[in-house]
Amino acid sequence: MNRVTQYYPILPVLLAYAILFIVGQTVSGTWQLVATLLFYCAMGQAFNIFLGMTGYVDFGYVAFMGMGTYGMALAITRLAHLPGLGAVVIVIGFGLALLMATLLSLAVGAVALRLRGAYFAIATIGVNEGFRFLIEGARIWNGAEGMIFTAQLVNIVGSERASRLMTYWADVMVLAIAVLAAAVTLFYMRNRVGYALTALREDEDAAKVMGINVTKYKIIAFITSACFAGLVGAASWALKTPYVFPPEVFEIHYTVEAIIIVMLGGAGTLLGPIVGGLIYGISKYYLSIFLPGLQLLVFAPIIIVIIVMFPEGVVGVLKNRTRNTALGRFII
Amino acid sequence: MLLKLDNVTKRFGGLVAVDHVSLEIERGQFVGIAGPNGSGKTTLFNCISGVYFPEEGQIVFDDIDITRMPPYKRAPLGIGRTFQIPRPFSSATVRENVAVGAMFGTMSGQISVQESLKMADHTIELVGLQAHRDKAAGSLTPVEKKMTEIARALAMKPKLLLMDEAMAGMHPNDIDEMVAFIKRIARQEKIAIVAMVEHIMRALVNMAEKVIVLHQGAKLVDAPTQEALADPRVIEVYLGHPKET
Amino acid sequence: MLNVKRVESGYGSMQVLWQPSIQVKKGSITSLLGPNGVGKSTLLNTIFGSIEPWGGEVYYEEENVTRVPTHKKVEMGIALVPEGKHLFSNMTVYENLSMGAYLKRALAHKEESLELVYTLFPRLKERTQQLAGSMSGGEQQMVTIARALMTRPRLIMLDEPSQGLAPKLVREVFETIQKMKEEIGLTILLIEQNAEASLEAADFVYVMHEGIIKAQGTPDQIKGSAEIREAFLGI
Amino acid sequence: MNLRVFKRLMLIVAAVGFVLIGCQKPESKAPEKKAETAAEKTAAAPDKPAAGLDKILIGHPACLSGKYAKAGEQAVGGIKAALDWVNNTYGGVTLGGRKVPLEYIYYDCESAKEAVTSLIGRLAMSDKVHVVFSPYSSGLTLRGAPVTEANKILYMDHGGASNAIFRQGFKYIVQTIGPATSYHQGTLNMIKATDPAAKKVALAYEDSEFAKMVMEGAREHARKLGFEIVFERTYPKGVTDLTPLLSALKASNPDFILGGGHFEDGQLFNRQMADLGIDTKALSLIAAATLPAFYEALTNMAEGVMGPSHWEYGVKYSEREAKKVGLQWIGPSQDEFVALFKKAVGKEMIPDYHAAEAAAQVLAYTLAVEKANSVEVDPVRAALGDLTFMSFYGGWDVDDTGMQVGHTMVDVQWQNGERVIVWPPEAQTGKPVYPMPTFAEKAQGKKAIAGM
Amino acid sequence: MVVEQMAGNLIQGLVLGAVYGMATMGLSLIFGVLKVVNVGHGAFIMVGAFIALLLFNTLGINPVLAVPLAFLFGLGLGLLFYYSVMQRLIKAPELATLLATFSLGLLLQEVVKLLFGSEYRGYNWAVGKIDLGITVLPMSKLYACAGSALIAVLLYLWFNKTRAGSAMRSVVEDSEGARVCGVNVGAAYALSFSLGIGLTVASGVLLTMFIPVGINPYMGGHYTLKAFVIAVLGGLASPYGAFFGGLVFGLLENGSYTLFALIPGVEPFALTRFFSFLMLLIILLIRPTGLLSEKRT
Repeated sequence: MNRVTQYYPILPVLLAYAILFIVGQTVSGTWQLVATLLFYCAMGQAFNIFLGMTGYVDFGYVAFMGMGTYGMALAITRLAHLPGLGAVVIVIGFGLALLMATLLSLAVGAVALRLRGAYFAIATIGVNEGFRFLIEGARIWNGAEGMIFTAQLVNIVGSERASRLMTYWADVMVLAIAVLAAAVTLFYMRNRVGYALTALREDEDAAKVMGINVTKYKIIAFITSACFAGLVGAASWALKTPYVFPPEVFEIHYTVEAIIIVMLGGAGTLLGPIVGGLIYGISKYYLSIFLPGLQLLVFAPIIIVIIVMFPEGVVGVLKNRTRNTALGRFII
Repeated sequence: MLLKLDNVTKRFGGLVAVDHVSLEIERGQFVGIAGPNGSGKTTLFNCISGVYFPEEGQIVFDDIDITRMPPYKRAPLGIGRTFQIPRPFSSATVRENVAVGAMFGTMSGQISVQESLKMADHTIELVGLQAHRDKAAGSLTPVEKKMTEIARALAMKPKLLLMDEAMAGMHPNDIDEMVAFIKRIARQEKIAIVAMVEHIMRALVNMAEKVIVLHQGAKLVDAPTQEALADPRVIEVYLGHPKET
Repeated sequence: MLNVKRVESGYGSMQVLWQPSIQVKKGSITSLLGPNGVGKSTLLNTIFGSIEPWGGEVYYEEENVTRVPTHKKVEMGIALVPEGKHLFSNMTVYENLSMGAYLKRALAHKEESLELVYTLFPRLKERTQQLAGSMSGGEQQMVTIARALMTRPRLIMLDEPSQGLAPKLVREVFETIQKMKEEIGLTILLIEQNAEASLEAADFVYVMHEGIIKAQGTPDQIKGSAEIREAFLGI
Repeated sequence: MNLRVFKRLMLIVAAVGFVLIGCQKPESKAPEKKAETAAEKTAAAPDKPAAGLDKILIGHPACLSGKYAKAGEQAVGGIKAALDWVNNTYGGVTLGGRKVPLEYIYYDCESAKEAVTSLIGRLAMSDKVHVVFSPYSSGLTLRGAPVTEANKILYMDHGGASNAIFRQGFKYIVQTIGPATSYHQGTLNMIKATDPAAKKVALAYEDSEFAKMVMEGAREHARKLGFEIVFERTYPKGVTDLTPLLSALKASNPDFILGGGHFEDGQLFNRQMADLGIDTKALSLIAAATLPAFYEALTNMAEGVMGPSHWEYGVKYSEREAKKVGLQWIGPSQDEFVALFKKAVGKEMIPDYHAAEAAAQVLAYTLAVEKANSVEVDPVRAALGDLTFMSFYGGWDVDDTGMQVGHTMVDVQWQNGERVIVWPPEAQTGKPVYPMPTFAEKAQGKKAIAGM
Repeated sequence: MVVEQMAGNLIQGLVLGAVYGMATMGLSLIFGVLKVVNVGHGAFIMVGAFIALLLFNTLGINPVLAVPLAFLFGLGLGLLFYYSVMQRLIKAPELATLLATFSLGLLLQEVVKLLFGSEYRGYNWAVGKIDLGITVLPMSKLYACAGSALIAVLLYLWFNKTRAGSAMRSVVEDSEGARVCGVNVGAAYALSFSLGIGLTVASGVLLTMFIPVGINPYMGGHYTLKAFVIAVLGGLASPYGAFFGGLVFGLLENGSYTLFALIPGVEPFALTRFFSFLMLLIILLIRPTGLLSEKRT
């Protein structure tokens, strides 16, 4: 395998996103659906870098998306009155989103990554909820009232462009984030980080005596994952829907959705989050259209059956089946 | 002197698992560590590879004091290890498994992925696993897993290889093969090998230059193999003398 | 009493037992010798049912019990003293012993059994209220054996009862095993590394190596034979 | 083993296949529709009546499951009931001299924002609806707004009460529900008029965007009327025990209490006041006290408790009332509406204000289309801006931003197990009971019955 | 004034804490034996609340009597879920069990919603109250508190004095040891799971005796999070630890309100929540086995 062929698996990823993009562009009425699917894929892609590659379950993951949302929201609300900044504010917003997600992930990592298993999961739930109530209780960033800032966004980029941003460019940004997350995932997989993470996921103690600094690599994965989550929050929440309410951006439900997406597709695989995101998003969409009000009733048993029957997920199974075939070079 | 333990003691609560053990291992030497279950062999191994830090004493490897060095820093110095029940990274291929050893465990420490894979291929050939190179390690037979683990350790280019019950769980027919192989590799790569065994088996006798016998955490005998086997204390530990108190 | 025919078993995909067969006669002490890691414990656990057999059969009192669940086997009078004690450390000695008399048949004779184990192990009687986890290794081993006796077994399988014990205690354990056979009339299957002691105690001996039975015979036949020396010392 | 894996794989493939097939069907339909409506579009130019249009489509990403399921179910029922009336009693919307029926397309947004945009996208582009009704809550309403704006579709808001929605510069959003800041004005007016001696008011609201806006409005109005605010605190969403807050509130010894947020905390508020024996002359809770389930859950403890409501069964809005104030009247009478609602939901369920405001919105849209004689967004939006009318729901009028200003809220009080409208005087179905009985008296079975 | 309020709040907190503790015992029991975190915990509490509501409102059955009925119902539900789902996941990675229990909870919520709708409901079981001067306690709360304490004691006795209980305890201590004593370990797993669910469902009834309103299919979520904190306070694997954890939590939650309320410009209620999660993190860092757990050798 040479330097080029080892990056072949990015091709099906790019193909999947390209098809999604083209469908959204050409088939009328599907762009917003595609946007939602992209959101699920991006969220899965970002989460997979930590959950899939290390095997640690972070139940407070949504907090990083919340941080990203706040980062963008703060940039827009605090800088809207400055003249001449224009779209630079958005760039600053992304920067702030990254910064805040990184800071939170460092704090959480320092505390929670010492724990394993159920204790880690519960600790991360604690961080998420605790942080939300700190924001509400101490009235940080407007407390529970949150911020509504469509008007400021219009102020900054103009009303036509703001509208285009909210309904189109924000989704394209999510697409870019998803592709970037996939690329980083593959890059990690092909480099020391990926090898180290595979080793520590499979057997943390054995990995240690192989010379792997497990803490360092866990934190690398954690921060990378958090950064992408922050970007997803900034684009898909703060820009697509210019408001932020703490109970919504810390809603634990999103963490669960991310876990389901990763599990459905196959934890630790490159293509998994896309497949998982598509299956999850599309089936939810059509269930909500054909069986309005009953979709969760249908969905819950499906999840249970899948967990019991296919613990490796769709791509996991596919990967094992196609290993050492021509197709297998593209699927990881 | 490659490895030197000086009065190493490790306690768990009130239990003294390793009791003031001192020993020395030369470069390229093949040493057997024997002792019944619970005699402290595994704990001693864990102190050398860094899973535990001893309460007392000092461990010097290659003139570096490693007593309180975290395990991931010891590996690149040249300490490799295999486990009693093989613990390969099951979802990764054999090649990836071995490459991990080269990537993180070698002395230079910063070997690129490509180079590691090349080294892995070389090591895989050495241990004769070519046919299984791209299989997931989890799907191998126990012997193949064991070999994968050994290859992974060898790829670390260790100066010292700690082998934990290398032969346990193997079919008798495979053992001779394995013994011959380890012997050849050790000589070829100039690796000091410390093999931990419950009992001084034929396999060990054929290989080891010296044997260290542990009993209840303390060193009982440290002598060339034949001498150690003839030692009455060893026979007592293994066969026991109920009349003696 | 116990007839094990060509069983196969292991962990995950690793086969440990390669069809060993053994027989245990009623009222005898049968000893299974061999270095650690050769599958002795696996054999006991397979007989008992903690590990599922992959193949072969186990007969107990002429009945095929290969796939009978463990709690039924205990009810039928098979007891196991597992390696590594497996005591209930946060329970008192008395509670541990009571757990031995968990099944109905044993519960009906709890007082009798208690009296019996207190005569066998007088030290336990003094320490009924002590937490099992706080006792010394030798005492813990006593509790484990006593707890097994509380199940009122007819066949008792002991997995390295002398492991990690001082020589003096080892002797005590073997004395107890003798007593169990002679005074209570138990059938005993014993795993030991301590060859000398178990050769002295046993009526019949199997030597196990790498998952198969390498040699078998009376202690006299085995003692000093080439097989056992090879198995233990490689010479 | 391998066979099993293979079978599983096939199962997954089959499942994915199904999903994709399901995906295919509606999509392949879309282009046809597109062509169809493109033709309509030219036909439906402002001054030329839409000759080819055979139905007017209302789209709605309803909250039928998730946390707003209750409000969503009510809204869907209300819309269906109003549709029934427009199509069958009213004969359809008069457009270009023809009577065109309304059609209602709704999907379940699961009370989740991701679904809101994708479903509005579908409604706007595939289903080509002429108007989108917002989902419940201010957040979800805001989430949908950019999409409807970008597609230039009218967005009618019957579920998002936040005033902030209308400060964002959206062009096509029009509100039917009243803005949050006006919720407690009526209560304060009533107390001012009934009991000039009452001075001390305690405010205790949920810590959420909506409830805080209500509190802001209440605080301002209270100051204006000269009340003294002796206690002002919030509690977080999803609270399960209010005891600590109520103990502190009790210590401030207020004459009356205004508060609430959502339904669950309102019930809890009243219940724990009873448990702690906190008696005041009046208690008014937003969003909870006016719903039948409130009394069902609390029984006698709810006697005398008040709540502001957009609409209540029993309001006196009628054709005659409309004439009196010189407003156009449209829609079913209140009793007709209740009957239509029950028919629509298919069970014995009393409509609440969620249903009424959604229904009123259908009526507003009907009138606006007739007035504009078009379904094009700009003329209809302009018509809505000028429109004032009265229905069983009450008055309807919006300001330039689209915010509702013509609808006055009523104050309801539980009297002898019935909801009695006690304020404003012109809508009264009974006199207020003031002060309300103490909890001790209520525990003895005393009811709040207006004495003469 | 503040002191009086504080005292009143603490009394209320203690009473509530007992119910919280009881509502967490099932979670701890299941984790202790199966090492599974029941993420759907709150949904089972909700089922209990509905049982209390329906029995009271339709048949007029006193909630005190509903407790054992709910317990039995929970046992059945637990057995059903154990043998249909959990048994297959005992050795599966954490992720699978977390997701499975979450989905079971989701399923319950949706089924209850389908059957009874998503209305917020309540019932009114009037049995008087006592005025302590500094605060007022309705008798129903006291019954709930007493009931919780009683159940905790019964569970303790069951664990320590009965055969089945001691079998369960032995499985928690050492499942291999239990096996050689003749304990049917598989059955013990099933029993502990269903017992945990039974306790949780029963605690739902007790919670409605404390707060008889706001009963709704989605009410459980808040209790799940609280139960996690309480379980960690008491040592994740110990049911009695959970009970005392509940008492501590109730005191902290109510006590800290009075203190936070003294700080100007903040929302004290939200801060009490923050405080409890902060506690959780601190405990996890310092002593993951719980504040009250004995040190194990």
